[in-house]
Amino acid sequence: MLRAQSIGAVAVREISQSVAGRIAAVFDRSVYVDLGSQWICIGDATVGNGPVNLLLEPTPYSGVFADLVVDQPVRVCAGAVHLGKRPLIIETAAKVWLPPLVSEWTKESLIRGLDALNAISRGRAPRQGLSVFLYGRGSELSDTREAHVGALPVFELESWLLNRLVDMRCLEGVPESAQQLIGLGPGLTPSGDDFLGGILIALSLVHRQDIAALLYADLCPRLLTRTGPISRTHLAAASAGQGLEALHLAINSVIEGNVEMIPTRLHHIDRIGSSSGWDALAGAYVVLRACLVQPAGLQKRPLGSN
Amino acid sequence: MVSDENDSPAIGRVCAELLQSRPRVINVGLAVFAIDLDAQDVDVVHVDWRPPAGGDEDLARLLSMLAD
Amino acid sequence: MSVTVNIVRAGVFLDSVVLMQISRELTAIQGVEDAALMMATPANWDILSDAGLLDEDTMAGPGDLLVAVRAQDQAIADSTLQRAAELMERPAQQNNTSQELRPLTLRSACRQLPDANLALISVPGDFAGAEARKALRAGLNVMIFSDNVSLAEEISLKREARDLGLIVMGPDCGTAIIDGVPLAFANVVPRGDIAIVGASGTGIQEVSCLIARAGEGISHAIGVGGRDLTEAVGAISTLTVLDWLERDVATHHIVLIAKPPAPSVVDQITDFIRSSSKSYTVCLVGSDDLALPDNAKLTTTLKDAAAAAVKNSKGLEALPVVQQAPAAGSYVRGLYSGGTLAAEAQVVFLSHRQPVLSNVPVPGAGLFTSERANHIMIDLGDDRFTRGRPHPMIDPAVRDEPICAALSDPDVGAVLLDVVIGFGAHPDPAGHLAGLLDRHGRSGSVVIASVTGTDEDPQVRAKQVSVLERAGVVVAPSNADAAELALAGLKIG
Amino acid sequence: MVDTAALAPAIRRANSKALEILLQGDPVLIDVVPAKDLIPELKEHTILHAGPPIEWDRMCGPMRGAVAGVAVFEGWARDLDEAGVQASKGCFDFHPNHHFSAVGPMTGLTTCSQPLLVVENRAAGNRAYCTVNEGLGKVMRFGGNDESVRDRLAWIRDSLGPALGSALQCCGGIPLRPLVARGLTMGDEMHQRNVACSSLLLRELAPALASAVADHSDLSEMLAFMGSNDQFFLNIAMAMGKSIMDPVRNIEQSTVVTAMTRNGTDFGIRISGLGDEWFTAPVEMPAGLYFPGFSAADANPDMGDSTIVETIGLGGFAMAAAPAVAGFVGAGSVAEAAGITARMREITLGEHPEWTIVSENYQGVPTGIDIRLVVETGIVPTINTGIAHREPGIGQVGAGVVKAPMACFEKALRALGERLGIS
Repeated sequence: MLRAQSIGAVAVREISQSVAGRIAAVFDRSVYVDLGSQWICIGDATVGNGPVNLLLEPTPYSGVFADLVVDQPVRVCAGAVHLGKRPLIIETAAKVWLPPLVSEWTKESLIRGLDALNAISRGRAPRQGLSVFLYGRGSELSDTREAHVGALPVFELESWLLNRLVDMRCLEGVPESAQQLIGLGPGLTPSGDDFLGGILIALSLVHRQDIAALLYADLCPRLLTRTGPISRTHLAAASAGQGLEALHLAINSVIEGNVEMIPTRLHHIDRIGSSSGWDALAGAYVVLRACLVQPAGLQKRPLGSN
Repeated sequence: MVSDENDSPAIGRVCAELLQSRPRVINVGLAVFAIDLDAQDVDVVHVDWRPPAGGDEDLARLLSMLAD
Repeated sequence: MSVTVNIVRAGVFLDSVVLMQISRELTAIQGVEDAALMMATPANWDILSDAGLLDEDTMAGPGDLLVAVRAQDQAIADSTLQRAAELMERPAQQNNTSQELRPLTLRSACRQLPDANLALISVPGDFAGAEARKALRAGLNVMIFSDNVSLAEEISLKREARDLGLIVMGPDCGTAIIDGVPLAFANVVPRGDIAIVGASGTGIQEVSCLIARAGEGISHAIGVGGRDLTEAVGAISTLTVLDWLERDVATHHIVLIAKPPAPSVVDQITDFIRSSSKSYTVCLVGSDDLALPDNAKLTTTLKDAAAAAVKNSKGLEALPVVQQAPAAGSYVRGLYSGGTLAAEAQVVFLSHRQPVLSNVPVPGAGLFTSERANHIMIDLGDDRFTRGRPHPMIDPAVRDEPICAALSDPDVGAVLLDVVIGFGAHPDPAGHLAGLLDRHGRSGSVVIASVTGTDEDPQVRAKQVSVLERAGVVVAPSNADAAELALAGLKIG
Repeated sequence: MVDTAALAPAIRRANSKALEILLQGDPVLIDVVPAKDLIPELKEHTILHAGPPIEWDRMCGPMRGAVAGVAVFEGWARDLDEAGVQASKGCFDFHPNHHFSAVGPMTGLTTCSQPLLVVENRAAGNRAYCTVNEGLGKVMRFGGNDESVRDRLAWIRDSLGPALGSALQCCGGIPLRPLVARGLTMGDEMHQRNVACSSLLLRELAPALASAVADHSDLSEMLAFMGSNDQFFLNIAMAMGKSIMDPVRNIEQSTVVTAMTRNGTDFGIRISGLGDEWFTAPVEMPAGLYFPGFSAADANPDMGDSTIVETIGLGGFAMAAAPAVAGFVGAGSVAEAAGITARMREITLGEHPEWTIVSENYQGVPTGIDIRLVVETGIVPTINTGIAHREPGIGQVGAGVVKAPMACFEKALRALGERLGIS
C-alpha cells in the first residue's frame, strides 16, 4: 500500500475522471500511466512536483515500480489507483500541488534576473538541446544539430512574441516555422517541446494567457503526429501555465530578480532530464526578454504582481 | 517437519571427514571470508550475524545458558 | 564506405539521462562515426537524415525510440546496435535483482547448506564462543578466527568438540588450508604432501609460502590456536589434527609450528610422533630444548622449518645485498602484523647474541615495556592492540603510527616489517606502505621487509615486492632473512 | 546450584514434545452452540474479550463501543448510554476469551447468548470456540454498535447459528487440516485472506445446510451471507488455532509461544513452560492500507485474538502463500511476501508437514515460535491484521500488518530464566 504525498492538478482531474488505463512507461523512480485522454506520472519524491505528477510518500522499499510492465492494466477505484496485475495500490488522496505564485516584481527586478540568468547559464547550461538560446543566437555558438535547425524558428517565434506582447493591435498569426520546434532534438521529451513548454508557462506568468492560447491552438493539432505522448502530456499542462516545480521556482526567481536564489534553482533545473529543464528555461527566457522590450508608450497593462 | 536441532547432535561423525573433501563452509562474521570462498567455488553460506538480543548483555547471557 | 543502421523500439521510453549516456557510449566505440538515440519525431527525422544517420527503409512514429548508428563497416554497425540493445535493457535488469535473504543465524544457515562441515567464525570474541558452541552442536567443525576468547571458553569448546569427534581450530586462528582451499588468511599454494599444524596464522603462512617457493606443496594446513599446547588446554586440537593427518593418505610429512609447549603436553606430542609412520619437522620458535624421536627434526625458525620439510631447499637461500646507506641509529624496530614472524625475528637476533625486547618475548628475549634504546619487536596483531580494531593484516593503517614514530626515532637504524598477502589480507598492503613512506619522506633509517605470499595470491607477491622496492624498501626473501639483513645493515654502520 | 549444562537438552526435549503436539493437532469443525451452553461461567453480565486481561478504564474506544453494543444486544441495558454508565460502574465482569477455551476477532466480545463455532482437536480431545463472523463493514468486532449491528447479531443468534449447528451435526463435522492445506495452495494465509477457505467451507456445508433449513428464503439469505463474506472462515481458523495450541500449554521448560493476542491496549503472549501467565507490552500501531477517506490518524492500535493463527504458523507466517496480501505490507512484491515467511523461519522450531507453500517448493509453513529465537535474532512475529477506527461505533477502516512487541518476549525470557533458577 502506497500513499500519495502530493498530486498535481492535472493528475487529480485525470484520476477523478478515469476508471481504467494502462501502464505506459516504466522508469526506475516513476511510471507514466495512460488514463485515456492524458498520461500522468507517478513517481517518488525525487521526480519533483508537477501538474501531471503524483508523488508517493517515502516507503522503506526500493524498486517500488520494478515489477510493473508496460501495457499492464491500471484501474482507478474509490480514489485509489491500482497499477499492474498484482496490483500496486496507491491511495491518491493528498495535498494538491499548484505552481508557486510569483511575488512582487518590477521591470528592474526582471532585468536583474535575466542578466544573472544570462551570465550564469553561459558555461553552465548543457551543450545539447536548445539552452544555447539562453545566452546566444544558437547557430553561431552551438554545434548541435537541434540548435542549428532551431535557430530560425526560435528567431521567428521571438519576433512574433515581441510583436504580440508589445502591440495589442497586432493580429499576426503564429509563424509557420514554430512547428519545426515540435519534437526537435534529443531526450525523452525532445528539446523543442520543452522549449515550447517554457514559452507557454512564461506567457501565463506574465498574464498573457491569450498569447499562450493562440500558440497552443496552433501547435496542438500537430502534436499528435509530430511528437510523443509524454511531450503531449507536458505541453497540455504547460498550455494551462503549469510545469514542473523546479522550473517554476527558477522562472520565478528570475522574474523577481532574486539573484542569490538563481544558482540554487539552476541546480534543481539540472535534475530535470538531461537538458529538458534548461530547454524549458530557454523558452521562458525568450518570453521574458521580449517583455522588457515593451516601449513604454505601448504598455497597456502594468507589470505587477499577480 | 521437526528441524534438525531438535534431534540430538551428530555425535561420532567419521573422524577426519573434514580433511577428506572440499570444505563446505558456514561463515559467521566477516563477509570478506565468504566472498573469497565463493570466488573459489567453495560452497559457503554467509550468516548475516548480529549481536544476540540486539546487544543486551543480560539477555544474551541468559540466552547463552538456555540455548541449544 | 560507411554503413548506416537503425533500430526502432516502439513505445520504449527511456529516461533522457539514460538516452544521453547510451548515445555517448555508442559514439565512443572504435569505428563508429556517429550515433544517436532520439524520439523518432519528424523534426528529428530531418536531423538524422542530414547527419547521414537514417536508413531510408526505417519506419517509425513520433512515439518510438530510434537508435541510429553510422559505422565504418557492417560488422561494427551491427555490434554497436547490439550494444545499444544491451544498454537499453540494463535498467530493467537492475530492477530485477531480487534481494536474496541471507540467514541471520547459524541455525538457518545450516538448513540452507545441510552438508556443511565447517563453521568459520569471526564475530567479536565475546560472542565467538556461543556461536562456536552452536556450530559444534550442529555437527560442524569450527574455525574461530576471533581473538579475545577466554581460556575457559576455549577449553570447554575443545573438550566438547573432542567428545563429538570434531575439531576447534583457534581461537585467534587466522589460517587454514583444507583440501587445497585457503580459509580466512591463507595463501594460494600448490597441493603437495606436506601438512602444517601451527599455533597461529602467520607462521603457517610463512612456512607454506616458503615451501611453495621451493617448488613443493601443501596437503592441509591447520591452525590450532596459540594456547592449544598450554597445560590448561592440553593440546586437544593438535592431537586431533595429528591423528587425522596420520590417517590422511595425501600427507607424508608434517610440520608442527609451536611455541615451546608445556612440559605436560610435550610427552603426549613426542609419544604420538614416535608411534607415527610419517616424518615430522617441529619448529619451536625460540627454543631448541626438546628431545624428539628419530622421525622428527627440530628447527627454531620458520625458514629452517620450510627448508627441513622440502626435499630440495635451494630456492630458499638467496639473500640480496644491502644497498642502503649505512644506518644512522643503532637499533632495530620490528613492527609486525604476524606474531610468529615477530617471534622468529627475535630468534634471529638472539642467535647473533643481540639482546631484544618484545611484547611477545621468546625465551631469552626481554619483555618490552617502554624503554626505547633496544632492539624491539612488536606484534601489532596482539590482543591488546586489536581489541575493537581491525587486524593489521586487514587494515595496514593500524601500523602507520608506529612506523612513523620509528622512522622519526633517532635511535632506530632499521625498521623491520612483514607484509602478509593472500586471501583475507588487505588488497594492496605494499601500496599502502609505499604511500606512507612517501608521505613521511626519507629519513636515516633503513626499511627492511619480507613479503609472505605467492605469485598466485590475489595481490601477486612479485608485484608487491616491486612496489616496495620502488619505495626504497629492502625486500628480503623471507622473514628470517629480513632480520638477518637488519642486523647486517647495523653492522655496516 | 543449577546444572546449566542439563538445561539445553531439557529445553530441547520439552520443545520437541510441544512441537509434536502442535503438528499432530487435528481440528474438526463440529458444531455451533450458544455460548452459555459451552462455557458455564458465562453468566449474565459476564463479557469475554480479546487479548490479555483488561478492565473498563483501560479499554480502547472500539472495545468500549462493542461492550456498550453487546450489553444492549443482551438486554442488560436499554441503550448505549446506559450500557456505558453500567460499564463504568463495574456492572460487568470482564475476562479474556483465552481463559475459557475461546477466541474472538478484534474486540472479540463473547456473551452468553451468542452462538459459538465449536472446533474439536481430535488428536488431543479438547475443544475451542469462536463467535460466528459478522461480515465486513460496521460490525461489533470493530466496535460497531448501532441497531444494524445488533440486528445482524440477533439474526446470527436466532437463524444462522442454529442452522449451522444442525448442518454440521448432520454432516458429521468438517475436518479443517486438509481444508486449510488446500486454502494455502489457493492463496489464503487464513488471517487477512480467507477467500478460498470460505468458499471451500461453503461448498462442504451447503448440502447439509440445505437439508437443515426448510424455508428457501431463509436458506438463500444464509448462503448469500456466507457467500458474500470473504472472511467467514477467519473465525473458524481462530477456533482451530486455539484448539491446536491449548494442548501445547504447560509443558515444563518449553520455550514455545502458546498464545499471542491483543486487546487494543496491550499485546500479550503465553509461553508453554510458564503456565498461564501473560507477558504483556503496549500494543503497536498497524501499518497498512486504509479504506478511502481514512488514514493512519483514524486507526486504533492493534486488537484481537486472531493472532492465534500466527501462533500456529498461518497469517503473517504463511505470507509467502498469499502474495495478494503482501500488498498491505508496502510495495507488496511476491519476493517481499516470501521474505516475511523466510524471516519467520528464523524464529520457529519446525514446519507443518501438510500446510505447505507451493511457491516455496512445498516447504511447510514455519510453526512453533521459540521465544529464545525471537529474542536472539531480534525478529518479532509479523502479524496480518484488520485495522479498527479508534472511535467506538465506526468499524473497520483498513488492513495491514503489525509487529508483536519485542518487550513481551524479553519479559517472558527473563521470567523463564527466573523459573529455571538462572536469572
